[in-house]
Amino acid sequence: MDISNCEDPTSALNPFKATTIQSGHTVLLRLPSGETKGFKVEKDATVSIGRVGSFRANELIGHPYGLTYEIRGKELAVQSPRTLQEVEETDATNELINDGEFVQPLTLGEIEGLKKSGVHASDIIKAQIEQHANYSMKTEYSKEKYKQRKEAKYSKTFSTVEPTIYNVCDHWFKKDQNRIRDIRPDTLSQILNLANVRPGGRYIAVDEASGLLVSAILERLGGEGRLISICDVDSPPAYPVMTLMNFRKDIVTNIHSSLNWATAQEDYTPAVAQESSSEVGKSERHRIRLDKRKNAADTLLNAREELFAGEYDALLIASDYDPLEILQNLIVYVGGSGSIVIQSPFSQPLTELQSKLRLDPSYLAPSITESWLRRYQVLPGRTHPTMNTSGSGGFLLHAIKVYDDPNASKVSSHRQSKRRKKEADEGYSSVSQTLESHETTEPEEEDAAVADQISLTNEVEPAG
Amino acid sequence: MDISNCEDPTSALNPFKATTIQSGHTVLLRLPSGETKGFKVEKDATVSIGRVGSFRANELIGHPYGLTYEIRGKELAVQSPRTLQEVEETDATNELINDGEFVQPLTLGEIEGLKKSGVHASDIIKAQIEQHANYSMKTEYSKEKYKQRKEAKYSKTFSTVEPTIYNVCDHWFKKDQNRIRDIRPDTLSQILNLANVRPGGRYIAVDEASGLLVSAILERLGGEGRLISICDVDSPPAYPVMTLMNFRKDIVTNIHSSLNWATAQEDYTPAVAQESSSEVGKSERHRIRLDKRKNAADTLLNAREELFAGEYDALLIASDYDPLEILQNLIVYVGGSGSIVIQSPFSQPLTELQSKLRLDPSYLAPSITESWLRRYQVLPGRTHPTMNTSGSGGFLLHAIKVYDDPNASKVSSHRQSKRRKKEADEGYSSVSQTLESHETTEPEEEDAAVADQISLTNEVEPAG
Amino acid sequence: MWSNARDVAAGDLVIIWQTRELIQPLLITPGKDLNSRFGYYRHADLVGIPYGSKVGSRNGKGFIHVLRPTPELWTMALPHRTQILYLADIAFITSWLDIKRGSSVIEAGTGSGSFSHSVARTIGSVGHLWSYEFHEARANKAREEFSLHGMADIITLTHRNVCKDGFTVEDTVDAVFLDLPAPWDAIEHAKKALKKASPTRICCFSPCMEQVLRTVSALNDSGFTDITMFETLLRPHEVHQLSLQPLTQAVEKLKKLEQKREDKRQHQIARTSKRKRDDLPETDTDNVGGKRLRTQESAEEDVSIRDIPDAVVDPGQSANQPSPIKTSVSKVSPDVRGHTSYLTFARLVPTAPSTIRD
Amino acid sequence: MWSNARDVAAGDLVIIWQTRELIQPLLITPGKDLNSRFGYYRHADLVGIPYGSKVGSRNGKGFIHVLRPTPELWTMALPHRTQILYLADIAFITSWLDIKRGSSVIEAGTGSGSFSHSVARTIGSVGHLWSYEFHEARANKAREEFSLHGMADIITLTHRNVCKDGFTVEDTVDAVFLDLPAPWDAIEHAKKALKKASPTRICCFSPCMEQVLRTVSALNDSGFTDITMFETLLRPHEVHQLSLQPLTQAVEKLKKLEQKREDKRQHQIARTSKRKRDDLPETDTDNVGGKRLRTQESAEEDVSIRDIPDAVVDPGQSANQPSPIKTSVSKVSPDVRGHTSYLTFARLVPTAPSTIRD
Repeated sequence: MDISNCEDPTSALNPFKATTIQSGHTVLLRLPSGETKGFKVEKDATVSIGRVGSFRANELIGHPYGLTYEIRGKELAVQSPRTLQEVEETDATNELINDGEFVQPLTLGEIEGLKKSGVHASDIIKAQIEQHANYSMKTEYSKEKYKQRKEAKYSKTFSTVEPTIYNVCDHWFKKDQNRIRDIRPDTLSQILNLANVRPGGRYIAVDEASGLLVSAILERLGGEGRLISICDVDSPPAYPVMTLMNFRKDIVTNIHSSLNWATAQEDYTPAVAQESSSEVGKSERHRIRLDKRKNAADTLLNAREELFAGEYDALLIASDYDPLEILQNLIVYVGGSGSIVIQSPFSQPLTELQSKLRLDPSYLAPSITESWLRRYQVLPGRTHPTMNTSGSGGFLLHAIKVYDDPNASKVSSHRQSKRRKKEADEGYSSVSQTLESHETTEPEEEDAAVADQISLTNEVEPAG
Repeated sequence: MDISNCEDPTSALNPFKATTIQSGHTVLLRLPSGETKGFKVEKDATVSIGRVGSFRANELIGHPYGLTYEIRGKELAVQSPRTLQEVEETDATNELINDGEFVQPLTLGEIEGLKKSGVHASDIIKAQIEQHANYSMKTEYSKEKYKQRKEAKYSKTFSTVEPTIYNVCDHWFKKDQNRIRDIRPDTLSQILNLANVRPGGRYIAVDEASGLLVSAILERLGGEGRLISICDVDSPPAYPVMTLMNFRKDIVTNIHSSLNWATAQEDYTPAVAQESSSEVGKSERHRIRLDKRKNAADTLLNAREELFAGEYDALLIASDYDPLEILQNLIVYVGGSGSIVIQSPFSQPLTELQSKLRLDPSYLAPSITESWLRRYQVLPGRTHPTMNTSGSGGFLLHAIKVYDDPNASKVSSHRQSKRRKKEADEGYSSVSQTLESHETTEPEEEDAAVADQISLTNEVEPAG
Repeated sequence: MWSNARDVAAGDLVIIWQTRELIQPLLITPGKDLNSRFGYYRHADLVGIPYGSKVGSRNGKGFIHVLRPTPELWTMALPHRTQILYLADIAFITSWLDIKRGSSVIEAGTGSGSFSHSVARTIGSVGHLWSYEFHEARANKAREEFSLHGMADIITLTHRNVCKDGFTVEDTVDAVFLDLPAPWDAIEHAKKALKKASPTRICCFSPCMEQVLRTVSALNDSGFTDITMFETLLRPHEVHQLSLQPLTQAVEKLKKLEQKREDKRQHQIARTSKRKRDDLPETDTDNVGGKRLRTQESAEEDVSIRDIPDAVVDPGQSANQPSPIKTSVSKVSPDVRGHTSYLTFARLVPTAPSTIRD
Repeated sequence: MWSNARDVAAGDLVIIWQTRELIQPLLITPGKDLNSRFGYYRHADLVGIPYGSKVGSRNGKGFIHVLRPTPELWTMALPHRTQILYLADIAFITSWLDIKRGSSVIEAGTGSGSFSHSVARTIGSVGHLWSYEFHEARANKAREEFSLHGMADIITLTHRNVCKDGFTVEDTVDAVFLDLPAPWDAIEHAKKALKKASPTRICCFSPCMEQVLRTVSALNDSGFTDITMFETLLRPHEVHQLSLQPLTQAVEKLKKLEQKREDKRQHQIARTSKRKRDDLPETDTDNVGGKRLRTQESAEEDVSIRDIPDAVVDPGQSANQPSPIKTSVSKVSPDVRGHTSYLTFARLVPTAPSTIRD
């Protein structure tokens, strides 16, 4: 099977990622259950996907992503894409079907027999349906549901899933959202846009989300730009999320450097940089080792220099460490007007951080947002939100790094003391904040605006 | 105008509330803007509703709630209820309309002139539309929007709104949600059901939500049952929410008593109860005063006795005071298997409370829920969620009061120590909790169940 | 309805709470036993104890809580004959429809009776619920249940296809609730059943948007007004204990870790020099220094500082560094149900022209 | 696109942030002035300062922040010619459509250019955006803007009704975004414009459900697969400082308040007895004791303990009672936008039968 044996697997415009499946890729497959799983595709090896079957990896190599296959023996047959099937409404209802009667009409043994004899999945389903006493009495909707459930169980088809950052994030979120700190695809997309991530940009990231943030930034850079990530382990960690992205390694090495929290300290001299005189002029082997060490040292020292040079476009944080401490360490390297985006699975740490940042004139308009996403089933006649796309997708704090001018902030604080009194009476004070608030509310312009300027310059906040 | 001069204004089955508008009622009116406002309806008085006009109150008295009226002079004309108008789709688009051209075609002076000359609102709108150069080029949707905006501005119609607890809560939520602690109609309905409020039941309430909780409980009791509310003011406060309910006062007095946090203490002797011998046998006037004082004292002492007798069906709390302290004061009066429902505009106080209550074997399954509500516009061809029904509707903590038996809780804690270690590694621990969780998740039965029992008996919680 | 007494009596229906996932109704029948994986209990032992009691099993395998039934607990415990309504929808519908003491209500279909129990509780003994179920076996089951729960006087259950045959009452009820696949077929019937002289309300419960659109149109055609639609959900929160890691500690640990490796490397160099003199083969561990800055591939060998207990890095210092304070925080549980049904509401206002002067 | 230099230069487009509600674009033109209610500024004074600077006004009336434009700031500052797209939708659509460096993209219509700017930023100089607008004046405005913002090479803007006349490219783009009143009329055209040999994607942006249903059906008819629909929102949180009131203090205050009243009453009685002897008329204040337990009506006279500063109740004690600790807490802002549009997505997979063996 050779759809297009494209020898140059990369797009002309963006050489960072292959547009077809290559040997060595880890490929996400969507199984009949709807679940996605990652499988390594190595030339001449066999890919085994459990109950669904197994096939030779070469069958996939060179193919574009996104096709659907049926396993026939060890061969793959590309399937036509399925369209939605119109479900005819009928007069049948479930009125005459007694509960509990709608049972499996074929025994497990019978089904195994049919499967072993090579009967096609759709035939097994048909057989089951025929034997189902009440099938014709059920409504068309119930029938469709029943058919789909059976299909998921006996189908030998799968699809390849293109490793877009959306698909990879979605896969991880469903698989283990804790490991990516609840960063749902919508949240991730907001992080990238709020941080203005673009080809050619320069970014600092603190990623304890299994490399999701690093992967997403690298994807958006597309081979052009710079990313320094700061980790809390001795050497840069192997990011499990990145494995699925199938980036070209040489390009990643060019645009991505890693420091840890010690080597990111300006006043710290890493041991690797301490030249020891006793180590020169030994054996050939020793000299190779020293060269290696020298290279490593150079890489590290370059990354340090690069970080300390500052003027980064944005700082992106998804970390268990105190975000205020992280900012105290890194804010100095963010350029004026650069974005700070901090993600957390809980609102509380960001709430506390926000109430500190708004006292600091280096942060403009720190605001907290929660992302909200809802997916719908759009089958004909049966459109409704899916039953399980709620839950938490994490919280973001966004602020803009600015340069304060203490002389510029002399604004009358008459209003302020009045407000403070009112808040004290009510037992709490509040500040409403959002990147988009300006067009959802229509405040009394003058008042709101003046109050807003006051709130930017001192510790008092306007009532929400 | 006399639709039905029903002399017995109360329903035969529920004499607690009149089913028609009575003199002395405070009636919610829905104005053309969609806003609701409360107006006092007193026999022979004039009701003035601002720009919309004014009319004699007698015109409303005796009418059922929910009708729509047009003000014609000082008279009211009942309008037929409006149905949705099908909007025909046309080929017109906004393609050829230049932005900024879609302006007011009549000057303000012209409009005032028309209004003063008694021209009907719909005619003003028609005149405006006719003069609007681009009207016919706009899409039908834009036209409809434009027409509605104009109607809201010039219409002289209003509707009466039945004082159901839903409508009253909705009115207050839109008017000032802070004063009712963000209790949205959906949240309120959950409070009432979770607390099993029913005719004949006995309840304790702490209501700092302007009387919304007290009103809702009284409404559900319907004149049968008992409510003791605890307030933090010297005498029972005048609840602004209750004003709109138009309850029969005599029935309220029968079923509702009030104590404050001092008089609700068993070890406290209220001053009013201290009989002073120097006060007996004075003048007539003095004796009347003493009788009054005696009655007040009796009422207070009865309410205290009633509270201290305990065995209440539920405790409902919406308060700024530390909820743990409130529980420590009142939990003893809740009967076994009774509900505790605590509302808060923020999740944080309930989160902290929950993590304490689950260590206390007197509380079964303390769980926190957030209510979620979305309203839709359902105009033909234009169905979508309304743009502004999101936001916060408050949080609830619900638990069941139980009687512990320390001897019954001997369960192996092997699993527990393993879990504790895992949580320590991850830096946090979690517990999933909800009244409904059993049917949204399908845990590995045995494990989840055992873990759950463990979590009920000691300080360790199962992973969420 | 159910017992209001303080203590459990023989013949009471109680709710047995074993875990959040295992909540069951039980009719107290002295002589019978209750067996579960949380132990063995005799019904007789439960008679006379107060509702809300924790009870240990006779064989020490666990415990149960004996609760007083409420419609909310019943919803969690009831035998499912159909998809059922849950708290958020039941509560909201009850409130919008203004169901309260003395209300007359229609529901169709009865289903598993989750909504019926809640309505019966709320309207009390002076109210009445007419409940219709088109599925005969389910109707019989529900009738039995209502009778067992002492609600036979409050609920009249009829086995009937209301879309075809309409309701059994006219000009009688304050509110109608339709949980039917094709509610539009029952709307004209509902209009007849609703009281003519006072404002009344209807709710249609439909999972799909297409049903809503058709329902809205039918309601409009039948003269219902204020048609509106809602969705409501209950989002359970899970509570976590959170502590922010102090970064300064991480920095110190990393520095020490690096120093340790550097020391080890120097030691290795010294050993290698010695070995070289003895002409011994180089060992693998000799390469540690060079490997340190290789990326990705070597990750398994890297030590996360969070994997290292304080004691390993610096046994003396951990005592001085207080462990960070934990805060209770919460977030929406990941497995929240994201949709139940659309709730379409409308009102019917009294408009008999004979009574209204215009 | 916009300047990447550290400092502001003449001719730069900058964003002037005055307040959250007042964010404006400004083309730095030395010689010109900026006047607002937050003061008076000379453009010339802004030249040479670093981006991100706070600048005080010349007349001391306020200050501004001078920011570097980003598509996100532009969305907050742009002149509205139409309803525009905001962050949450733009970001999600970009991600689902896999728009990245080098992507070829179609959008229709251009509208106010909010989405266009974001796409241009994301695809970079090696990507391309074909943008279509059926409204001529808007198209011209947008073309000027794109040119002024240095995006003329990245964006090709065409004034055209794509529903009638289709797109200007074939077999060319990776993704299509349709923000049209009747997207179904453009779907067949979109299919022609999408690349044939690789997987491609489409998104239709429609505020109403009826549009979605029709779009889904058209996508299905045209052979698009994996049709799905989303809604996404950004829910801003507001931060409050919260402290729980200690109940014990309230109890003590109420007790003292009552004692005070009782003392006053006793004093009144004594006075009345004396007055009676002198036969003086009784005063109103005499009634205080008796009024105390009247409910509701007397509320205005009741003193809430929260209205009383500590000093009034007990001047000595307030210092001993530490005021409760405030915690920063947050909740969703009440004025959140609850809906923007439904986002209908679908994929088109390469299926040319000649290349696929089956």
